[in-house]
Amino acid sequence: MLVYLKIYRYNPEAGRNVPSFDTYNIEAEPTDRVLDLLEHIKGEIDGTISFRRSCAHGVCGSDAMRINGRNLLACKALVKDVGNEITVEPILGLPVLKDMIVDMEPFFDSYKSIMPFLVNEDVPADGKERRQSPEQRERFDDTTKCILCAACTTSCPVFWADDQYVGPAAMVNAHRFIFDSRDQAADKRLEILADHGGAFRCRTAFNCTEACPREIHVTQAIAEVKNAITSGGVEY
Amino acid sequence: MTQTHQHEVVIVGAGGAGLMAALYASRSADTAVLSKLYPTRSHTGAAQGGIGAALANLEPDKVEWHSFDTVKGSDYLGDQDAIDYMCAQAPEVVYELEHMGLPFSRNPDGTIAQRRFGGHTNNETKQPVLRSCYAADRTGHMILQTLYQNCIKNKVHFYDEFHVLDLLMKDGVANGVVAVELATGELHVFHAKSVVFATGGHGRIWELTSNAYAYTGDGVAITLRRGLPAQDLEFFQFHPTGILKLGILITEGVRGEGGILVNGKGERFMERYAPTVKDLASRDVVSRSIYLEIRDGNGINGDRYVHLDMRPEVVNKYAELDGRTLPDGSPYRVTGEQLLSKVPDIVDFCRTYLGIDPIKEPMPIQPTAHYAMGGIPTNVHGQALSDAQGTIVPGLFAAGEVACVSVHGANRLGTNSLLDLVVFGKEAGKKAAEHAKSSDYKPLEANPTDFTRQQLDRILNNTGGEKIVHVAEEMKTKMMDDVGVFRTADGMASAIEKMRELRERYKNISIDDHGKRFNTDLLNAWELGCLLDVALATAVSAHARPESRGAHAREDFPNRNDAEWLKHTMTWLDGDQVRLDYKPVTITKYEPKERVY
Amino acid sequence: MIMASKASVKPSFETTAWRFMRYSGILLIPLAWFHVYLQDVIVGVHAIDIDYVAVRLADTGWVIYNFLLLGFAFAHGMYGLRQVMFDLVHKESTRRVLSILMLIFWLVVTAIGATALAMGARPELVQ
Amino acid sequence: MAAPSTPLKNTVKGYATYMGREGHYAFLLHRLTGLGVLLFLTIHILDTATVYFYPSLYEHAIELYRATPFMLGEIGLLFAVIYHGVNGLRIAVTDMWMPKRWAIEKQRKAVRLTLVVAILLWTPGALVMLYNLLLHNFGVDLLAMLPFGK
Ligand SMILES: Cc1cc2nc3c(=O)[nH]c(=O)nc-3n(C[C@H](O)[C@H](O)[C@H](O)COP(=O)(O)OP(=O)(O)OC[C@H]3O[C@@H](n4cnc5c(N)ncnc54)[C@H](O)[C@@H]3O)c2cc1C
Ligand code: HEM
Ligand code: SF4
Ligand code: F3S
Ligand code: FES
Repeated sequence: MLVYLKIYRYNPEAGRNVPSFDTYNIEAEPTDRVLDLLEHIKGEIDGTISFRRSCAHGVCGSDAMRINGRNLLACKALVKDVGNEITVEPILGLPVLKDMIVDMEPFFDSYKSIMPFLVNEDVPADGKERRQSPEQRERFDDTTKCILCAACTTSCPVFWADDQYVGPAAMVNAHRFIFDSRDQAADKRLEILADHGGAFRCRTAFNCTEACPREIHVTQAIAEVKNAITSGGVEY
Repeated sequence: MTQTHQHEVVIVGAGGAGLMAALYASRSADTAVLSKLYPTRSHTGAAQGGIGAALANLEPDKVEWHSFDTVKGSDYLGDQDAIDYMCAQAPEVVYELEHMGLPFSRNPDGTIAQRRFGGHTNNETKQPVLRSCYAADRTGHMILQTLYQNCIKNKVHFYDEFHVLDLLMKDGVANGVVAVELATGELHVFHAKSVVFATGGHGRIWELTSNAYAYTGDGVAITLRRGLPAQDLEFFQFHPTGILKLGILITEGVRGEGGILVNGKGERFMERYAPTVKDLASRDVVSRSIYLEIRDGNGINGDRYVHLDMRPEVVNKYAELDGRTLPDGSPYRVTGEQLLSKVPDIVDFCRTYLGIDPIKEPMPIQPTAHYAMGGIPTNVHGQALSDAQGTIVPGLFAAGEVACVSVHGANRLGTNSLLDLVVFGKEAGKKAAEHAKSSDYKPLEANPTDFTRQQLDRILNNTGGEKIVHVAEEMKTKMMDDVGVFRTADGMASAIEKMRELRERYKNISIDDHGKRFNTDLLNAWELGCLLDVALATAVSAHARPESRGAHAREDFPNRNDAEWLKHTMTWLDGDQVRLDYKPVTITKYEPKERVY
Repeated sequence: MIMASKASVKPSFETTAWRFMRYSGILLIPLAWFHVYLQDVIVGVHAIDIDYVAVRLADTGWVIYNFLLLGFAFAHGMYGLRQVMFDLVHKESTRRVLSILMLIFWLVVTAIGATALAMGARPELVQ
Repeated sequence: MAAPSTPLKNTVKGYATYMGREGHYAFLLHRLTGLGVLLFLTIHILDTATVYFYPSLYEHAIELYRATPFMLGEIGLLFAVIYHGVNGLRIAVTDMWMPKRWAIEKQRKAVRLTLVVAILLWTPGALVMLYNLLLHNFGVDLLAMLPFGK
């Protein structure tokens, strides 16, 4: 089928310092990924188009883009699902550096701000694993799936407006530790998220959950964090 | 403007191996990690099934059995001292990962959950054993995340999106690397006492692959260009179950949970090829069986694929036929719900890319290029070697898929790669720090970026009109056809010719992007150069081995030839000339014997 | 088998405000809805004049009702406005200044409204 | 150098062009109605306060409320208060007591439901207000025009 593709371009180095669109009409299969189309155009038509990608099957988090107005991974968006008129833009709210490539540093800084690592220095005397029941493990299973693609954070109206908001991705990762029965720093993380720019900036707009390619219940995770704060903590 | 940085240890690659090395090296030495991708984008994150360790959490298992299975899986080409070391370390590193926070799936008693995987057996009963420690079907993702998180905790210094293009050496000693910063296009020189390569594999040489775009063999190509050898390149694993046409991996864990392979006639054909463990034979065996079925016209509708079936009714039917039981002795039964919770991502892949629900329909699969057993030769300490005699290259280390220790020999067992990453990543990190502490910075050459500039300028200034994708396409199809699952002398000879021709044409590659900032066009071209180098070296190494062993299956030499070929290939690339040498395999306990599953 | 652990978090201003928004919101459903329905629909603006107001404000029940409405609705709305302001203004100092201005505005308007409620209407002063 | 953009531009662009689902529009409508009600409330507090401070002004004020544009505005206000309330209830209840309902299918349904409920609650009031508007400002008595009217 014929696909009409509109691609966002910005590259001050090459004189394109005002964002604009390039358009292409190309032949595609309904099962092609949008990433395949971009690769095709880059390979055959215009090598200057720039975007990040690696795994090509939705597990590395490189290629979150705004496709037809909504955040998707280009490698998980099939032509048959997005239609044959496709507009591709960079994700919103992070500085655009070139075409679809945005500056991810602010995003990773937020991630780092919530202490994204297990805090627990006690290990069993026999050196073996700390025990955790399947139920306790299940408690935070959903939020371990995050691939830090930023689709959620850059779909959030509060994040667009307020770059001091940690954003849903950081909270998903905080949730992963707060509700891990092995972790001992839940209160510190909750304190960080109880502050300005934390969980209470979330207006439950729900774009994050809709955007998450890993189908994480992002808003739910944030709500659980909020409730953990207001109820004074979590019990395992 | 070239910037120069100095760090005692420079680690190239931020996958499982690189991060583990970083955690250990940074404990005592000033360490920097360079990665062309953001660390969490590394391909370790794609690994699904699990990490092997004889924890014996649910049923009897022993480190010795794990060792033997690995030796056997390697078709006796693995070095047994290294294998023993890795398998003995396995429980310890798995516990270490748990202590770092890795959220393993759990057994009812709270211990780490384990599942079956191809080639892992109870040596007494010969039956598959529960050895693969897993976190649903995203074990690699959890390893990568956990290691990265611990690097943040320990304040490891990262240079993200720095693409390394050259290794610097002075008088045979490694003393740094040259990298281009993607954001600015500037070259940076990293002056180091120890350099650790952990750049992953090179599956992008083949048409159909489970590997990421980034898997372009940079590490092997860079060292080859610096006159160092690569080892065992002819051994490249084809995983039996890749999604039809896309190559996306369906983990062996699906078969571990009871899924079976079915041909066009509806037969469970693995019964014929591996009567004991059937669908859980090692990967080379299963991939070849699928090819043979397809060749005999037994593909689905006579086409070039077969089905992997994990519908609960099918799983239960065959589990009953096999008499499979749970650890408590009751018959093994599953529901769709349970399968979904054990392999959720697989279900998602099938729904997204195939539009089918694997709980209700069988999955169309075909073998996919998956894992490089070969790579930069190292010893058990991750120290890179420069010849068949085991001479160490001072200051140079390698770990992970880019390295060849060799623990996987001619064929890797599932779950052993993740294990390899952590065990040898750790070892390489420790040794790199030790080396850094006991030596001085070797002065850099006068113009350390010359070689790199030359490579880049050639691409940038070329107007030959050859396109990256065209050359790449031809390389991939040729390698798939002639240096794939089955090989013949003629096919490989023609592949060698083709690679030489493509390397000539590569000199005429021209690109559209002449800018500095995020010039991915330029880097794609550079990466293609690496792929071509590794492809040529692979084809020559393969052509020179007239036997079938592990992943290297020859139609004209269907048998293993231990008398003459129980040895590792060492390959050097000097311009267009490929030179080969051979190195003996270390054999300690297990004498080679015939391999039946 | 597992160490139970309970984290403790001191309530911050943001948390208290968040809860206030939710509880006051729920309270406002009867308060605001009934008020608006009563005055705009059942009575209607054409039937309202200062004498009507005077009668209402002479009734303690209605005065309490109006006090609650004033207190909760305006506080709720002004805090909501502050959230919106935070979306538009990112400089810490400007945020502080505007927050203070909003606080003053809130106090002044509430005081004016409260005075009127407390003192009642003065239809006798209409010229 | 990054593409010229400011948070404000991003926000406006995002509000206007992000193809969010139900939740996105519920957020926008909640915000809009909240601000609308606040604006009205502020004016309302001040004008009502005149009954004590400047009683003579009050009649002026109430006269204004009786003007056609104002009465139409009030019909809108009624919707705003009702929608904002119903939607606020959805948010508060889900967030505080049933976070598990923050699931895609459930929320898409819940958001649609809030709109339906709000419209149902609003319609009778809106009709009465419309009737009053026509009656008082245009002398049209809708009820009288009905065949079974008075
Ligand atoms: C789909 C899939 C499933 C798998 N499942 C399993 C499994 O279940 N069990 C198992 O044991 N193994 C599995 N494997 C194999 C295993 O995951 C990989 O072999 C392993 O992750 C490789 O890790 P690594 O650290 O060597 O490389 P990677 O994790 O790929 O890291 C490579 C790093 O090097 C960097 N890099 C590369 N080139 C450069 C350069 N030129 N300059 C700078 N940086 C560079 C990259 O940015 C990246 O950070 C699987 C592999 C695949 C593809
Ligand atoms: C009728 C009952 C009401 C309920 C149940 C209610 C509920 C809520 C809730 C729960 C919020 C918080 C939303 C969030 O944090 O995402 C909110 C925000 C808000 N409310 Fe109300 N409210 C009501 C009445 C009012 C009234 C009468 C006003 C006007 C004075 C008002 C003005 C606002 C404003 C301005 C916001 C901020 C909107 C935003 O941040 O986007 N609300 N309301
Ligand atoms: S929560 Fe989902 S959308 Fe957000 S970063 Fe993680 S994977 Fe991406
Ligand atoms: S989109 Fe934003 S407002 Fe909350 S629910 Fe998601 S973080
Ligand atoms: S390329 Fe990895 S997520 Fe799309």
